[in-house]
Amino acid sequence: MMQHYPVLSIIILFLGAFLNALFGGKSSIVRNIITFLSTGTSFLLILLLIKPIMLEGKVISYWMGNWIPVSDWAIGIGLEVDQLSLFFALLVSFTVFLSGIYSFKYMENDDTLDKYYVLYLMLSGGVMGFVLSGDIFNMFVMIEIFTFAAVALTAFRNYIEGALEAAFKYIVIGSIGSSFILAGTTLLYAQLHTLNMAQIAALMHKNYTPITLFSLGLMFTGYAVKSFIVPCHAAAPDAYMTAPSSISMLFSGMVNKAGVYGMIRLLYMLFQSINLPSMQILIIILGTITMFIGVTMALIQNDFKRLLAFHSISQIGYVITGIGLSTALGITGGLYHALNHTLFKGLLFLCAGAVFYSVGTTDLNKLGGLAKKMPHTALIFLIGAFSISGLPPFNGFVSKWLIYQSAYEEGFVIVTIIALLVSVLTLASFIKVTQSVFFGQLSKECENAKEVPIGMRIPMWIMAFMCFITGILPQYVTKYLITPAVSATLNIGKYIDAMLKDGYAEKYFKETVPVPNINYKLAGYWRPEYYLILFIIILLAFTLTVLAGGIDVNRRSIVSKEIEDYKYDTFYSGEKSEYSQVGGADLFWGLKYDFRKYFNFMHSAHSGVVNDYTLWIISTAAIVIAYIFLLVP
Amino acid sequence: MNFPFVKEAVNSLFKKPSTERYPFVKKEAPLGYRGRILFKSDKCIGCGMCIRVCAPGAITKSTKKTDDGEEITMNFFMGRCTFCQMCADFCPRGAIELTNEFSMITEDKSNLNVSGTFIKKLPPKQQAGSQTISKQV
Amino acid sequence: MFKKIIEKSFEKSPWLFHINAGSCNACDIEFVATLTPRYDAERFGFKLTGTPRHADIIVVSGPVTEQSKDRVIRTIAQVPNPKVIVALGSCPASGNIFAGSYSVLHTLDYYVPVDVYVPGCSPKPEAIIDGLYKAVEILKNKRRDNK
Amino acid sequence: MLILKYLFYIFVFPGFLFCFFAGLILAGIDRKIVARMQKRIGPPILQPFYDFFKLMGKETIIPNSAAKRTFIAAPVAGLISLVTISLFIPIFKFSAFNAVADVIVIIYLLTIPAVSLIIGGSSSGSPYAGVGISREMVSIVSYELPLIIALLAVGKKAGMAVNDGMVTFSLSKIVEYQSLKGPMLFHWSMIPAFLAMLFVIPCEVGSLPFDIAEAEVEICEGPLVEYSGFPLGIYKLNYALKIFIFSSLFVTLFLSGNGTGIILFDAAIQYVLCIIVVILSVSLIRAVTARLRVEQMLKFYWTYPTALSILSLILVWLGL
Repeated sequence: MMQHYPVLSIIILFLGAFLNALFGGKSSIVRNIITFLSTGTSFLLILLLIKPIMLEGKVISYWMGNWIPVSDWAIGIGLEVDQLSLFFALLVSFTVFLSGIYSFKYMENDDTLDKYYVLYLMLSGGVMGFVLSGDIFNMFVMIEIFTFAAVALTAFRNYIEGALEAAFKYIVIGSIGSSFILAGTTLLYAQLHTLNMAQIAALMHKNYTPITLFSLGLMFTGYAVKSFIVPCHAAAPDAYMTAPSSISMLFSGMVNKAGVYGMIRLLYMLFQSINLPSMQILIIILGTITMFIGVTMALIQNDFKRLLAFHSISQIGYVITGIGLSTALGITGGLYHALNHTLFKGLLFLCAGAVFYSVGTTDLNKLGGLAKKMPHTALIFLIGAFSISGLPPFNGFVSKWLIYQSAYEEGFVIVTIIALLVSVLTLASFIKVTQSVFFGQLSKECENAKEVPIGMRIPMWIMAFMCFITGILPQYVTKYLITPAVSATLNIGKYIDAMLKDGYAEKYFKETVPVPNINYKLAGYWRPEYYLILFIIILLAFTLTVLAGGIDVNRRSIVSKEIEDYKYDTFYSGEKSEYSQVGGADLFWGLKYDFRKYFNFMHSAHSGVVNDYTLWIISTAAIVIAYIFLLVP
Repeated sequence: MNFPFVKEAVNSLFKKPSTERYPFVKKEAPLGYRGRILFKSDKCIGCGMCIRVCAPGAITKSTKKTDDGEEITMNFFMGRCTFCQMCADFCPRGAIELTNEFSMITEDKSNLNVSGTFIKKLPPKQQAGSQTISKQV
Repeated sequence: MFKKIIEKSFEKSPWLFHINAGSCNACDIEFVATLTPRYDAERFGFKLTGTPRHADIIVVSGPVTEQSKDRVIRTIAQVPNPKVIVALGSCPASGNIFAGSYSVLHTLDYYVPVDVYVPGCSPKPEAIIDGLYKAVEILKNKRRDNK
Repeated sequence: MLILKYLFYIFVFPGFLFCFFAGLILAGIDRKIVARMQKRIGPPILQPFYDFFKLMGKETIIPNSAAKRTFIAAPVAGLISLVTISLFIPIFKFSAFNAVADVIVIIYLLTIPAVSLIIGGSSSGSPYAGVGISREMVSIVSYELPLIIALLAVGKKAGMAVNDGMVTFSLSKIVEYQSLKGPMLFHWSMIPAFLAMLFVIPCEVGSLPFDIAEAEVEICEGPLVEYSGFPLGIYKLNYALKIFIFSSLFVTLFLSGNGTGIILFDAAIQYVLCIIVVILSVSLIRAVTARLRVEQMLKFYWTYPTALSILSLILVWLGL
C-alpha cells in the first residue's frame, strides 16, 4: 500500500482543486473543508512515508499506469521518491497545509474565493508533483502547472496597483525559464531516447556529448530562473509584494525550493557534473552574488513584503552556495538552510499578512508602534527576525554556521567573509523593519489596528515553535531528516537500481558508486547541556531582578488627561511629545551614504522594465553555456 | 591617521594630577573678590544712594517710627545681587563692603538677606521760634 | 544587606542634568568648569547625563522665562524620584536683573520645589561644588525618608 | 553532581559573579586611567559599583509610548548572552564549556547584547532612540568585518598546526597551539591581525571615538534615552561586562599560552593582561580622541583594520 502514497498525495491535491471548482462557489465552509481535507491528507501521506524512506532508507519507485520498463528501457512515466525528494515534499506539504489554514481567515474579505482555492491547490499539486516525479518531462509539465497557477495568484488582488504588472513580468520571465527547461529536456531526449531520470543518469555517466552539454546549460539557466538566482531574480520582488501573503509564503517556502530541488537533481543526478571544480566555482559565484545583491537591495526597500522578497532571494543564495560546495558538510548546510528558510520566511510573510490584514498597508513609512496593538504578532515577528539573522538559540544560526564552516574548509575564504557580512546586513534590515513597523511611535494608520483573529495566529505559533525547535535540537533534525537526504544526493546508484533493476548502475558505472562518509568531526552543535545552562541563566536573571530589593517598578498608573503629568511622556528635550516616528527610509544613513554609488547603480539596474529583465536572463543563459563549453569537459 | 596628544596623555599618567582638592583643602578667594556684602549699619546714614545705583534692585530700605527717631533697616538680598560693587563704590559713607566669601549655599532663600538697622535721630525739637540750627550729629 | 549598599551608593554616584532656563550662559560655563581637571567634580561621582531619565540632581540656571517655563516643568517632571533641584546662580532664585521684564514673571520656586540655592552672579566653581555637595546630602535624606 | 559543577560554573567562577566584579572593576580602572590621563583625580575605582547600586534604588519609569514587556526584557536578554559568552572563554588551559567551534558561537553571542540594546531602544518609542538604533546598527556592521577576518586568520593559523591542516574554530585548540608555539603575538604574520583586533575593541565596546550610538550630547544617550532605574542599571552592567569579556577574548586569542595550571593564578594573569589591553586600546584612545560621525566610522573600519586583517589572512594562507 505504501507504493501508492506518492501518487495519492499529488492526485488528492488536484482532486481538491477539481472539487473546489465544482462545489466551491456554494459557501465558504464547503471550500474550507475541501481545502483542509485535501492538504491535510496529502501532508499525512507524506508524514507516513517518513518512516520507511528516511529511517529504513527504502526508495519507492512507482510506474504510472504500470508501464514497467521493457527490456530495461524505461518507457512509462515513473515516480521516484528517495530521501531527497521526500525531504522537499515534506517542506512543500507542511507549508501548503499551514498556509491553507492561514488563508481561511486571511482571505475572508476577498471575493471569488473558490477560484482562489482552485489555483491554490493547483499550485501545491504542481509543486508536489514536480518534487516527487522521476521523469524529466513530467517535471516540466508540473513546472508549467505551478508557474501558471502562481502567475494567476500573483494578480489575484488586481485592485492592488502593480499586481497586474507583476503578474505580467512573472509570466514573461517564468515562461522563458520553462522554455529553456523544455529545450534542454527535448535535447536530452533526442540524444538518449529516454526521459527517465535514473536511466539518463546511468547513460550520461562520464560521456558528455556537445548536445548534452548544451542542454545542461539551458536547463541550468531554466532552473536558475525558477529559483530566482540573481541575474534572473527580477520577477520575484514584484510577485511576492502584490500576491496575498499566504501565497507569497508559498512562493518563498515552496516555489523557489522547487527550483533549488531541480538544480540539485540537474547537477548531482542527471549530469553528475558537480564534482568538476569549474562547475562548483560557477554555482558558488552565482550563490554569493545572489546573497550579496539580495540583502543590499533589501536594505533600501520601503515596503515590508518587498523587503522580505529580497531576503528570500538572498537566503536562496545561501542555499545555492551550500549546495555548490558539494562536500557532505556543504550540502548538509544547504539543505538545513532550505528547511530553516521555509520556516522563518514563511513565518515572516504570515506576520506581514497579519499587519496587512489589520492595518491595510505594508508601507514601512506609514506603520509604527504596532507592538502595543498586536502583541502576539510582534512577538512572533521577533522570533522570525532573530532566526533569519542567525542569533544562537534560533534555527538560522545552525545552518548558516554549517555553510561558513564548509565554505572556509573548502578554501573559499571570500565566500565565508561575504556570507558572514550578509548575515549582519540581514540583521540590519530586520532591525529596520522591527523599528518602523512594531516599535517606535503609534502612527495614525495603526490607531485602530486590532490583534489578528485566532485562526491566523495558530499557524503563526506553529511556525514560530518549529523555528525554535529546529534551532535547539539540530542533531536530531540532521540525524533523521538531513543526513539521509544528503546521502541520497551523493549516492545515486541506489536511486538508479531502485528505479530500473538491481545491478543496472554497476553495468554503466563500472564501479560501485562510493557513498562518502559525512564527517561531522568539525560540526560542533549545541549539545543538550547548553540548554541546561541557558535555562539556569534565565533563572539567574529572574532572581537578580527580585533579589536587588529597592526596586519599585511602578505600574504605569493611568494618568487622566486633565492632570498635566508629563512623567510618562517620552523625552523630547522639553517639548510636548508629538508624533515623529524615526523609521522606514531614514534608518542607516551612514551605510547608505557611504555606498551611495553602489546603491544608486543597483536602484537604476532594477528598472522594472520587462525587456531589461529578459535581457539579463538571455545573457546569463549565453554566459553559462559558453562557460560550460569552455571549462566543463 | 594621527592621534594628537598621545604623548601628553601618556606622560601625564605619571605626573601628579592638577586638581585642587577643594572641599578638603579650604581655598581663599583671590584678593578683591566681590563676594558676600558686609553692611556696617553704624556708618550708614540711610541716604538711599545704593538703592538708586543697584541694577537688580536687591537693596530695600524700611523705616519704622520710634519715639526718638526713625529706625531704618537696609536689606541686601544676596539672591538678587549681581556682586557688581556699585553700591560699595557709591556709598558716601563706605558702609557697604564686599568680602571675599564666595560660598553662600542655602536651602531657603530667607537667610540670603544681609540686613542692618540703625536709628536715625531726628534733629532736637526746635523750641518754638529758636533762631539757629545747631549742628547735630 | 542591599538596602544599606544602595543607601551608601546614592551618596557616591549622583548624576547631574543641566537645564538652561534662559540664562546668560555665565553660570553654564562655570558649571561645566567644575568638570574640568582643575576642579574635577567627577572625583565625587558626579556625571553629566544627556537625559532627565538618568539624572538625580537637576541644575537649573537662568531666570525662568515664559518661553522656557513649561519646558522646565515638563523636563523636571520626567526625572525619576528621588530627585534634588539646584538653583544655580541668583537668576533662578530672584530673576536678578531680568526680574521686572515682560517674560520673567516668577522665580523658579514658584514652579518647582527648589532644594538648594547657589547664589552668585556666576558663582565660583568651588561654590558650585559646595552646592552639589549639599544637594547630595539632601538626596541621601530623601532616599532614606521615602524608602 | 554534574549539575552542581555547572551551577558553580554559571553562578560563581567564570559565570555571573566573577564577571560582575571583574567587569565593574575593569570599567572603574578604565575611568580612573582616562581621568589620570587628563591630569585629574578621577572617580574611585569602585565607582561603577556605586553607579550600579544607585540605579537599582531609583524609580523605574516606563513611558507611555513604550512596549512594556520588551522594554524590561531587553536588558536582561543582553545580560544572559554576556554571561553565556563568559562561560565559553577559556582561561589559559581551563575552560568551562568547550564546544568544538566556540569562536563562531561567540561572534553571534556578541551581537546579542548589541541587538538587545537596539530592541530596548526601539521599544522605548522615542525618536532619539530611533536615531540611536540606526547608528548602533551601522557600528555593528562596521566592526563585524575586520573582526571576522581576524578570527578566520587566527583560526587558520592555529588549525594549520593543531587541527591537521583544517581550520579550527575552537578556542581550546587555539590556546593549545599557543601553548606549543608561544603566544600568537610573537608570530610576525599575526601582528596585523593583532592591530586590527585592537582597533575593533573600542567600537565593539562603544567607547568614546565610536560611541556614536550613545552620544549624550547630540541624541541624549541614544537608545538609553527612556531608561531609568533598574533596566538602566542592567545596561550599564552590560557595558562593563562587554569590556571585560571582549578583552579576555582578545587575550585568549593572542596572548595566552600554558598558564601555571592553578586556576587562581591563571585568572589573575589573564585579568592583568585584560587590564593592559583595555588601557592600551580603550582608555588611551578614549582620552585623546573626539566622537566621529557615523559614516566616518564605517569608512574607517572598512579600510584600515580590514586591510590589516586581510594582510594577515593572506600571510597565514601562504603558510607563513
